Amino acid sequence: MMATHHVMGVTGAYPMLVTLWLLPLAGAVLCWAFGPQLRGLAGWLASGAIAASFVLTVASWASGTQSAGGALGAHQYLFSWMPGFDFGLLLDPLSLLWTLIITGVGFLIHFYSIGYMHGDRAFARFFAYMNFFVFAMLTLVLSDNFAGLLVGWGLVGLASYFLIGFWFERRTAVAAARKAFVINVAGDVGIMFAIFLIVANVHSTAFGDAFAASGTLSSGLLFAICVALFIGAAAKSAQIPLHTWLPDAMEGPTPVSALIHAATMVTAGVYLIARCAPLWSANSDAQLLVGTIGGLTALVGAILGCVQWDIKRILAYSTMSQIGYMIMGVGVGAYEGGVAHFFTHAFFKAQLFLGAGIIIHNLANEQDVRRMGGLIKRMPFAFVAILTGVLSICGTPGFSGFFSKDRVIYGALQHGHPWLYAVGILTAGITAYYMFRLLFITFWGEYRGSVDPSDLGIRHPELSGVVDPDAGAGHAKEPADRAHHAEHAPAWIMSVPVGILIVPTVLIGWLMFGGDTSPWNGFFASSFPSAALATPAISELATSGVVLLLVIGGFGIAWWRYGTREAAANAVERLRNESVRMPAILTHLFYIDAAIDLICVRTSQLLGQFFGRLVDPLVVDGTVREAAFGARWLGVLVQSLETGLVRAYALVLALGAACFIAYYALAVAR
Amino acid sequence: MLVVAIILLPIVAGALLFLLPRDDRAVSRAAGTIVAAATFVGLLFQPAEFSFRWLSRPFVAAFHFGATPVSFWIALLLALCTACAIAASNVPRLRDFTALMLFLEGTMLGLFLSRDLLAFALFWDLMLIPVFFGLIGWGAHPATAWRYFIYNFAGGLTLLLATAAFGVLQGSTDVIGTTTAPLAGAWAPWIFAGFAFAFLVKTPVWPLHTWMPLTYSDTPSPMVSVVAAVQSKAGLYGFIAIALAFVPEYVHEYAALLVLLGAISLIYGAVVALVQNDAKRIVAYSSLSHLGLIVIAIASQNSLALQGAVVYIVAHGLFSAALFLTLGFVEQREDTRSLVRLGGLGAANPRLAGALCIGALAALGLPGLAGFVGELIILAGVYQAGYTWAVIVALIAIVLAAAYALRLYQGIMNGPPVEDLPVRRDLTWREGLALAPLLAALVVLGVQPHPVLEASTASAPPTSTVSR
Amino acid sequence: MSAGLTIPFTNADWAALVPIGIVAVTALVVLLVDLAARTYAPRYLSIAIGAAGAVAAGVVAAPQFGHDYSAFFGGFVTGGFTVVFEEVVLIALIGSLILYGSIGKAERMAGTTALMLWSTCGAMLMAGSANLMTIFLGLELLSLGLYCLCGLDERKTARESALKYLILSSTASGFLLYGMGLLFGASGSVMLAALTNPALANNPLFWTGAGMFLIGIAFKLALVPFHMWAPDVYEGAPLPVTAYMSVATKAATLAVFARFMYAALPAGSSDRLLLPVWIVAGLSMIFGNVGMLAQRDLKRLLAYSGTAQVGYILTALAGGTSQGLRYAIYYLTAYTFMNLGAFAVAAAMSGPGEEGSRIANYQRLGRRRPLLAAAMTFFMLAMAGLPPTAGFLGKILILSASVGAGYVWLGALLIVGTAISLYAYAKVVRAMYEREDRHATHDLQPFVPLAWASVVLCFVVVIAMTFYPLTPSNVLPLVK
Amino acid sequence: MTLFWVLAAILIASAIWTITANKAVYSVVALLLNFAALAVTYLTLSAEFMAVIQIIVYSGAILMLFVFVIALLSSGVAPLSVGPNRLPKAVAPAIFIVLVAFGFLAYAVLGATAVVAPAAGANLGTVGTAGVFGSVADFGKALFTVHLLPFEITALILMVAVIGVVLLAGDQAPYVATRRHAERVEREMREAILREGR
Amino acid sequence: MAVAISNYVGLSAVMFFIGVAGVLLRRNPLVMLMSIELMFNSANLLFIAFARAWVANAGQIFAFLIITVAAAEAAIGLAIVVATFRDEKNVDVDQVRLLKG
Repeated sequence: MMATHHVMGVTGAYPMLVTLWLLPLAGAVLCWAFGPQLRGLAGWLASGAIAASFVLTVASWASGTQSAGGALGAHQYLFSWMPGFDFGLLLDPLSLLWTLIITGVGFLIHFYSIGYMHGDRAFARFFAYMNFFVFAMLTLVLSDNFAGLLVGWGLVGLASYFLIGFWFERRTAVAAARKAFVINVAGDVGIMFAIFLIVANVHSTAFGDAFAASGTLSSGLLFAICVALFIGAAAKSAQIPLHTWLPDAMEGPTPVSALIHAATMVTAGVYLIARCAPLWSANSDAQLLVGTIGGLTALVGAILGCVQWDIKRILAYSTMSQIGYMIMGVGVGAYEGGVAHFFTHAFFKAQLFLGAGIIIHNLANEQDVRRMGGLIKRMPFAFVAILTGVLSICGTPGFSGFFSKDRVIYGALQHGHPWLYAVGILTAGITAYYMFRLLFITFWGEYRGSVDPSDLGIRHPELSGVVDPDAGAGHAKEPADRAHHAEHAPAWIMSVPVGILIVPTVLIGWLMFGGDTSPWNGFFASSFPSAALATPAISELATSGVVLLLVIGGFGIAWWRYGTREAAANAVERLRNESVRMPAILTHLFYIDAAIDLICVRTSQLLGQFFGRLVDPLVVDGTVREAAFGARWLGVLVQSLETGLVRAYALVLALGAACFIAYYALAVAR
Repeated sequence: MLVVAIILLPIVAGALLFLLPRDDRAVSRAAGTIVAAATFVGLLFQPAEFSFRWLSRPFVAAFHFGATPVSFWIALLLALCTACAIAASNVPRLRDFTALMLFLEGTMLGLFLSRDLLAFALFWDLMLIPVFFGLIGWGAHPATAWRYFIYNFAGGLTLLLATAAFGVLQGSTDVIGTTTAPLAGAWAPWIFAGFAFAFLVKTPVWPLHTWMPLTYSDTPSPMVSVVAAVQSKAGLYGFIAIALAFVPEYVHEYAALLVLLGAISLIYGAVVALVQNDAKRIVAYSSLSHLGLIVIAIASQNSLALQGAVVYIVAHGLFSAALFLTLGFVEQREDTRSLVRLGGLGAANPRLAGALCIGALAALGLPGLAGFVGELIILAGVYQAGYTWAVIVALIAIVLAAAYALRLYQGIMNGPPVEDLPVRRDLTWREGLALAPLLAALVVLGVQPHPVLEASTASAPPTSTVSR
Repeated sequence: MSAGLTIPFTNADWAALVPIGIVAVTALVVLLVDLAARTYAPRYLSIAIGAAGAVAAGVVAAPQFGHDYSAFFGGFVTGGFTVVFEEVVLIALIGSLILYGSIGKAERMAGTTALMLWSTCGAMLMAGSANLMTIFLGLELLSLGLYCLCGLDERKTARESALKYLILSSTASGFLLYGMGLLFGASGSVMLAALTNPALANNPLFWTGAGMFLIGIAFKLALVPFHMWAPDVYEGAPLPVTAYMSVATKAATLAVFARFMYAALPAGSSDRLLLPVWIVAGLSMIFGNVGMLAQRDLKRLLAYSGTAQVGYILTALAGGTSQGLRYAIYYLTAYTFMNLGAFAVAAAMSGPGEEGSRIANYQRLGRRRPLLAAAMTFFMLAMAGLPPTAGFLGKILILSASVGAGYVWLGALLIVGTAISLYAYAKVVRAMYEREDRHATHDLQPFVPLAWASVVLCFVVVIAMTFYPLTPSNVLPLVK
Repeated sequence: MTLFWVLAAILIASAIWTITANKAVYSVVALLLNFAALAVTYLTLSAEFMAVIQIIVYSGAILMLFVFVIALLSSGVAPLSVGPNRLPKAVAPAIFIVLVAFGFLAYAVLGATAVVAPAAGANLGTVGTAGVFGSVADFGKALFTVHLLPFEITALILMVAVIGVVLLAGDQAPYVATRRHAERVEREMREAILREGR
Repeated sequence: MAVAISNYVGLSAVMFFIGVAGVLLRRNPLVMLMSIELMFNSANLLFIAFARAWVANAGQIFAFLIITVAAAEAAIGLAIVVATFRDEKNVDVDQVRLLKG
């Protein structure tokens, strides 16, 4: 064990920190235990817990956090399993950022859910899970060591599992939940392996110890640690090739998608890499790997986003793509940029999802954009919400996404990755295309809800991304008993959070204005290792211009295909043609799902059948049974010698006697 | 003297149960639960050692009882599991069954608390008998009883041979928990082999495991919850308390083989559990997998791994007991264990679903529950000891564990309700209370396993982190 | 004529024979009382007298423990070794008499009792004899009594068993006798002590003589391949006789073998000389246990069991250590009680005209007679060597002896054999506790308290021996 | 020397005849011849008392028993019959085993007899002379002194034989358990006699 | 003494194994008993021969006792044979096989 511990933050007693961490847990336990008694109050209780957490976060940062000896943040020691496995809470700028999003955006989504989930049979259970998720996520980001991080890591996976499979009577939801969980466990074991590497070399799981020792570790080891950590990050943040669970995760209620699968949990990978910045900064191989995968994910997510019909799946692929940006940013070393994109994305993506949730809610759970159309008149508020979100995600100048995304793209160039830079720019254009596609199909033209699905090309539900063919034609998925309660919810409950979110969606990016001198960079000054950067040939402004051009291009194509008056008039036919003529490689999502299924799932099932049905009973047990059978057979043989004939007995006796005599005649030493 | 009382109490109480009327159910169940709980409380008092000379020739042997730090936890686990299992049991001829359960507890307490190798061997064989009768009287197929009995008895015999040889060579078997000089000489490897065979059969480890799925699926749930949870730990405890203490060189010498067997069990059990349709068999094969991990931990002879092993021994006991009890409730309600037939019970039985869920999550090593602690620390230690490949195999198995544990849980509780399954009431208070201590202990140990982690450092002599 | 003939014996010589004399005279008393009072006497009178005589003999013999004396020029040696085996034989006698009193025919009570007593005299003589003549005569006295006892039943199978026993046993006696002849030829003396002459170590006469002598011994011990008679004879003979035979013959013959092995071999020759015996013991442990697997009759099963158990005892003796002898005696004692206990339960299962030895008849005994079933289970598990019985401790001791003496391969065979045996023993147990019965079961007759007492006694002893394992430590010096 | 070979020939021939004779009676006759020859052989070995006993006990008593039993079982004049042979293939193995065993025994023993040497100063004399080795007096003296115990045991053996045979044979005797039973049997018998008489 | 003891030993061995062969080959229980008597007699011959060789009358006495035992054994054996075959058609040990595995 190391004698000295490197603690990040200032160690002390921070009761507020502990309280804000445990409040959601208390809310979860209360909602779970007294759900039947609380009924509708559960939503208010849960939201209240999160709100209190948010307030405490702000308060504890403002009042309790100290800065001493180069360490900024609050560190609260909790308990120890054994030397090297000490647990504590750490609230430093990085974790503060996440905590604010988790509790802040989390509160809004909780509040929204009171309306969205109104009347659901398991209303209280939903909020128990949601609160539990917040607790788990707080555990993840507040932990001061890898083991605690892993605990949170696993628990958010669990919460995600529960919420994806919230409507567990639907086979698709159950399958999606399991898929998400198993892939996330695959990520967990990556982090576990990293922990083994760290423990074996540093004899501690504390971040401080690990980072302090990062200089002494060999580069190969460092690379191994980073790769192992990144497996966890990739699974959690839906990076290629572990992304396949994210679109399926849209089986969960929409607020869940907004909170977990857009704003917070899926960005845990970004957090992890940002948290382990000292490790990445010390190993350029890891940076290249992670940056490349992030860029690739951004591109692939965007491409796949262009071919989806389910409104939540489009948003899911966009999430994947945007996280790809973030990972690319933190991967290549542009930590502030990646983190900034997380920050803005949390707002605008929550905004988008909540807006989509209003649509889904109002259309009795219709999620297929082909069966929407013309909603601009029916739901102007939703249009505004989604429009601001789309503008932000596309990087319209002035909107928050513009600042953060450009920082990521330019960061790639700054850190010497021109190819990633190019990919980032390209992706931005594609993003504009598919987001405006979503907008136009949904809100332009005439309402198509009464058109026969087959006329819209909805013939093969699996082509629209529905996991399970049993589930029917891809609509009316949510249980009926909840649907007809829906109208009883007051509309303002769902509108208010969306309305509040519009503000940061539009404005929050200005925090990052000003490059290195921005308040954003100032806040994170002590959090990330600084690297001496060469000045690239292309300036940041030029980059923004190029990006803007491509975004306009993407918008133009979307307009040309879906937005023009002609397109709106022929929407039904055009959508059908697009559905039917879509290339197989795109409808099958580059066959990544199929490949994973074949390589991992089918193979292990096949092995299981082989061992379980053949090897175990026939070979392993067969040997034992043959031995037992042999003994019994010998028993029958011995018994069959007992013929009852005295002469036969005498013969055996004589045989034995002859053997004896032979031995004694021969063995005597003469 | 208290320690003897703790061992004898269940046995005597079990015999006294026969004084009750044959068809009595409530009283015998209550009495059994109270007796088992009393042993639990008694153990908490950390009873002093007790010794009574048994043999002077051919070697010194004594009825020497007393908890070592490791066995203390296993004994506590045993008492807890037995109390819960008896409280949960609802089988025909309950009086006789409860008596058998108490015999089982008494014999196993004797095993774990004995400080003498010969007494250990004695209880080793003795603890097979109640299970044998349980299988004969309550199991589905009598053949299983044979399989169980003879397979394990064969192990018991090699243990006996090894014990005799040990006694002859060392002059005394009154050694568990002491720091006797390790065995040396030509016989030592054979003695090690005798011990190892017995322990590996009992654990079990591939390819000696084939008695186990049958036994675990056929034995009535309350009994199998104790057998799977605690009896299977006898072998592992033997490795820790006997093999590591007295033949450490050979554990080291054959470590690669042991690790290999453990790793095969680990992955094999996980893969096979993935495709089983009998719910209890899934748990059975998962046990093969989980215990393989502990075998690896022990074979690695790394102090960190050993600490983790003790936690995992307790954790596996808790969650496998909970799982088997819950599956017993399911089977009792729906008259089937087949995942093909079951489904959608969660809607009508939230408490049952919750219990099964926690059990399954602990089995798949969810962080925050006790199983995770064990896995994490074991593998950290195993990695330190240099068996990187085994660590990777174990990590793959953890992913597979997630798959089969969820398949188990979802297959029973999730999905649309199955039409032809009878609708029965959710967990009763009695059943819920029987499960609660196990689940609570899983959470508590998952958060703070410190006292259990300390156990092996307090007792295990080989603290040398052998690095290859 | 009688001038030169003085009887050269002192009181000590005669005193050595007192236990045997008591038993022999008791037999006469039994017959005479029966003759005089058959019509009026209670049913159990013969048994009572016989058992009393046996107890008296046991009590009288006990003080001879520790008093070595070679009476009648070595014809009979008293001392711990002799006494232990005598007591074992007497216990077998008493147990069997009780069983006979429980289920035997009243009209044969006296004759059977007398013959058993006289057979016991033979067995006791074998236990004490250090002289080929007395060995042979003791053996024949034992055997002749047993031939008759086997046939004393109206069942045809009883007479068949007597015939088979007679023919095969006499043949084996022929081998034994021929071997004795060769031994006499080698040493010029009938004294066992004369065989220790080192000059004999390379004498073919001695070797072949020992070989043929051991053939006879192996036959009496029913070792594979000389065991073929045992299942048939055990099955056919009346149950109490089987119980008696299974213990007394083995104990007495083991005494002879042990004395031969420990006190009658030239130094250094025993390993090679006795190798076939150890091989045969190993075979017995395997095939004796394997043979049990397919049996459907308890007595046949116990016959094979006995074969295997003797193999275990010989495993203890292998190597010729003093510990080994001690543990062999321990196991023999344990076996005596386990075996008698099992037979006592079987006796309880006997119905009118039916000996309760078909395993099928034990179906559901666990429900019909739970205590009886529990007792049977206990004895079966004890024979299998499960704790907490003397069988378990006995196996440990035997293993330690064989390991200590370097005969690990025998220990390993013991392990293998025991593993196999468990299946067979547990088969009986399983039959008793199975839930549904597949065979019609016969009515059980009430079981007399005395027999119950013997069951309980066996139970208690087998348990007690586990926890207080008294192995007579000073036996060995008395062998010579 | 010649006498020995003659005797040996007779002994072997009669032994073979004993085991090969078709009828049990012939076997008895052959055995009688064998025993007689054996008695003579004993004489050549200074065992005069044993020679006498051999004739008296063996030939005179034991073989007579055999004859009686043959007569008893033959139910008059019909010979003892046998059923089907259930071990027809055992002859060759049996003979082979016996020959092998004999071969090994002979190989071991015949090469070894030279070891045996008469004790020095042995009191050997003409057979039939008093006081020499093997004479009745010499024999009796040893029997009643050194070997008294075995001799006494034979008494027990004979007792067992007597009682055992009585019990075996008396199997079919009417059994009288109690006095009341005895009286009933007696009454029934009397009535039966009376009925017969009428 | 003209004839070597080994001759007598050989002779007795021949007789002994003829007796053994009789037991193995014959089915008539009476002949089997006679074969056993042959075996006993061969042993007697051995004892007496060795008694002569060693000039030790223990051998003769042993033989004497063997004769006694043989007599008792013959008596009991014959009684058993009679009891067994009294009601049988054939006097043949092959026909007596109620007892078998």
